Amino acid sequence: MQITVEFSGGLETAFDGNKKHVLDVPEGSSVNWLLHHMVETLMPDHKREEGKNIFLQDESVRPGVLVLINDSDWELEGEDQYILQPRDVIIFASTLHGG
Amino acid sequence: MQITVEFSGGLETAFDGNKKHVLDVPEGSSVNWLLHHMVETLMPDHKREEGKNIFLQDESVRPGVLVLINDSDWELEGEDQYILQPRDVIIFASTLHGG
Amino acid sequence: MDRSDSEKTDVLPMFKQEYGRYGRQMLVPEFGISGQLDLRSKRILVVGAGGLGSPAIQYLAGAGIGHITIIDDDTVEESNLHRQTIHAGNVNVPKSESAAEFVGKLNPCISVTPMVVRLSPSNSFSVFEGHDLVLDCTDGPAVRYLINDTAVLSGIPVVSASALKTEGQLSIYNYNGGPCYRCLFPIPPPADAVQTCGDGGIMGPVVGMMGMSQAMEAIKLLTGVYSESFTPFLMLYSAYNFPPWKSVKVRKRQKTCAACGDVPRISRQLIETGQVDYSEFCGSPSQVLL
Amino acid sequence: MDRSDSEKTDVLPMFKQEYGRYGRQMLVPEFGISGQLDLRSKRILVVGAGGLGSPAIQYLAGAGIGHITIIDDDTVEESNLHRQTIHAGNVNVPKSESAAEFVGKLNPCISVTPMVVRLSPSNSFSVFEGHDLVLDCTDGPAVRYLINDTAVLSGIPVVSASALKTEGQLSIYNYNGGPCYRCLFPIPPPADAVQTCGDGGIMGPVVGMMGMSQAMEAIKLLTGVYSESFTPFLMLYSAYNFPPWKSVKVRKRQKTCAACGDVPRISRQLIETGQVDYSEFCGSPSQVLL
Ligand SMILES: [Zn+2]
Ligand SMILES: [Zn+2]
Repeated sequence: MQITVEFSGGLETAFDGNKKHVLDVPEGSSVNWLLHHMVETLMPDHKREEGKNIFLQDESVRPGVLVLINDSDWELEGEDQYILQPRDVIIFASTLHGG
Repeated sequence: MQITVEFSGGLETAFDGNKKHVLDVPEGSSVNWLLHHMVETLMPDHKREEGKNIFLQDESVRPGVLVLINDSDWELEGEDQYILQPRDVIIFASTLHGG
Repeated sequence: MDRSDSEKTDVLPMFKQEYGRYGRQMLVPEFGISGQLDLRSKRILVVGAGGLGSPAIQYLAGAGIGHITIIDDDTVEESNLHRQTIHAGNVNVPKSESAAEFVGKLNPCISVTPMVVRLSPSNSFSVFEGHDLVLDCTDGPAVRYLINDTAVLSGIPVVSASALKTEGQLSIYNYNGGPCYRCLFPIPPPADAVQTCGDGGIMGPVVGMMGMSQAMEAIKLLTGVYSESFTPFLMLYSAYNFPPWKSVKVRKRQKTCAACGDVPRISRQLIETGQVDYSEFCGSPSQVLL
Repeated sequence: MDRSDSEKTDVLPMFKQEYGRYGRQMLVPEFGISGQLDLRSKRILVVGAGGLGSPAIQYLAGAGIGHITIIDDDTVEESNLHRQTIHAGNVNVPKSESAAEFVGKLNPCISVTPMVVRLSPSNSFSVFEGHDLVLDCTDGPAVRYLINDTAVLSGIPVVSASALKTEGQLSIYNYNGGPCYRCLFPIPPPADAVQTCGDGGIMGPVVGMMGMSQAMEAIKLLTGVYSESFTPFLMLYSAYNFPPWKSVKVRKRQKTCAACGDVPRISRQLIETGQVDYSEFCGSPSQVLL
């Protein structure tokens, strides 16, 4: 099934620089699974180590990153245990501090 | 089946003042059918005559109103011949001129 | 601009002072030095220094558009100030001169020309001449059709916005295969369906948001963001709704359009000789010209 | 304000001049005269007179917030002006004084206090005191946590925005069952993930849009729009994306929050005695306090 992953707040720099990806994922996959799948498939080999440190910490998203599942905070949807549904849109938003 | 109708640009004043309505409509209904259905069911009796003049002209939407079907101009979707699908969102946007 | 200690050499495409002034936006990858050089070479016409023009002019001047022409024949009133902050302290001053004064203070590196006249069918072509982009910051349908038609016939794109009460709209017209105002609205609205900000009311930040969006879209357009491919759109803002913003795709250029279609029915001569009656054609509910 | 010909009588709740000045927004049904009276009685604190504060202050002053306090210890530089248009002509002037000067010119009917100091753990509580709302218009994570914690402990809501490069974010914190900043971001980001507008770059209208949205949300909050029911949200803006705006629902107040939770671990005393180390805690990637 297909889902869409989007980056906000500059997090695409941890990956290949694209702000939007359409991914084929197995049914029944959790968001936790997705996090690691993204590290393995969306990061260029030569910057995976660095990118992983920007994206993850202690096996979840790093502090300052919000995960938004279909326009809702993942905290409202079961956090990383949420089971992905077809056509879900998952946004990874890094909080900004500038002004 | 259910569809959502929204008003923008003040067009809700031609109806009951609410900017958003969830409607039950028969399968196979066209947008043209919807226009007349809205006049009959969403306008209070005492202001139907006046409201209809604000909303329609020559049996279509009056000049200055854009019809947006799921975030696309209806001109891209077959105009008033478009057949409504479940969970469609139809926006009626009256163009604004102020500044 | 004080150029005494900021010599533009043959090597540098800008004066040193400009590198300092624009450094923060040149750091942005989507913009960069090339974006700055683009803006520096461009001339923009802002029609209306009211609620839309006030923020648009501030941010376009700040960004370093090479030249800004501001046309408005209105005079600042106290009731304008909640949304036309560029005119602070300038009650009774012509709006175009007040806005130009602000531009001069904000950014002496660019040039600005105020015109205290009303845009009309007899002057619109000469006013538009020599500009790369027009911002429609006006307050009424008749002048919006005039701006559209003049822009189409002059080959100039338009970033157009409008606002009323708690809502606003924005589109780009006459650009890269996209529609003109008449493609979307071939028939003027009935006069009784039209309200200006004066009679319908307006929240300051609502019209401010739309003018700010005009500045952003103007910068994008002038730096070539839409030059390769452009999907025509309409942005809708409704301050008291959730979500407040919606962006929708709209039709492309219409072959049947009276202004930009394959067989246009509007010409410079018809406009200048008063045969396209902009002052009247929005005046009655049933009257339709062209 | 010249009150010589504008007597406020026992019958009228405002001076005559205010009816003229604010007439256009009082016409808006969602706002009305009651909205104006609400704003008139309110005191707002704007922390930071930079890219966010510049438009926010202009439109809040225009709208007639009774009192505005502006705190910023920075001085205007030429490189600020592309996005901090309120400081036009005021290079080298303290930003809070420059902004207050603009407010005075724009709207003599309200009062404004500039504070040329840096918000710090030792002064934040006294600075916040007596205000109905705080606007977080700052440029860095440490001060954002300080503003949050002081606001929570003072019982004051915060309209918070941020921007970088082509993107912006906005939320309301500590209001009507909604989260505070720490509810959403309990652990500060690693320092190497943080960029300010100075080092990362910023487009003027991007940060302008966010400051403008802060003004709009502040007006809504202060006039009671969210008082009956409030669904916490985050607005995301990305100027070069389509659609540029997204609005998402976020978590409510978290019982486990160090600041606003059921068993708070942060107190005024801990802050004022320097035991919540705001200057350091964003300083290293792995360091986490509280
Ligand atoms: Zn056309
Ligand atoms: Zn909290």
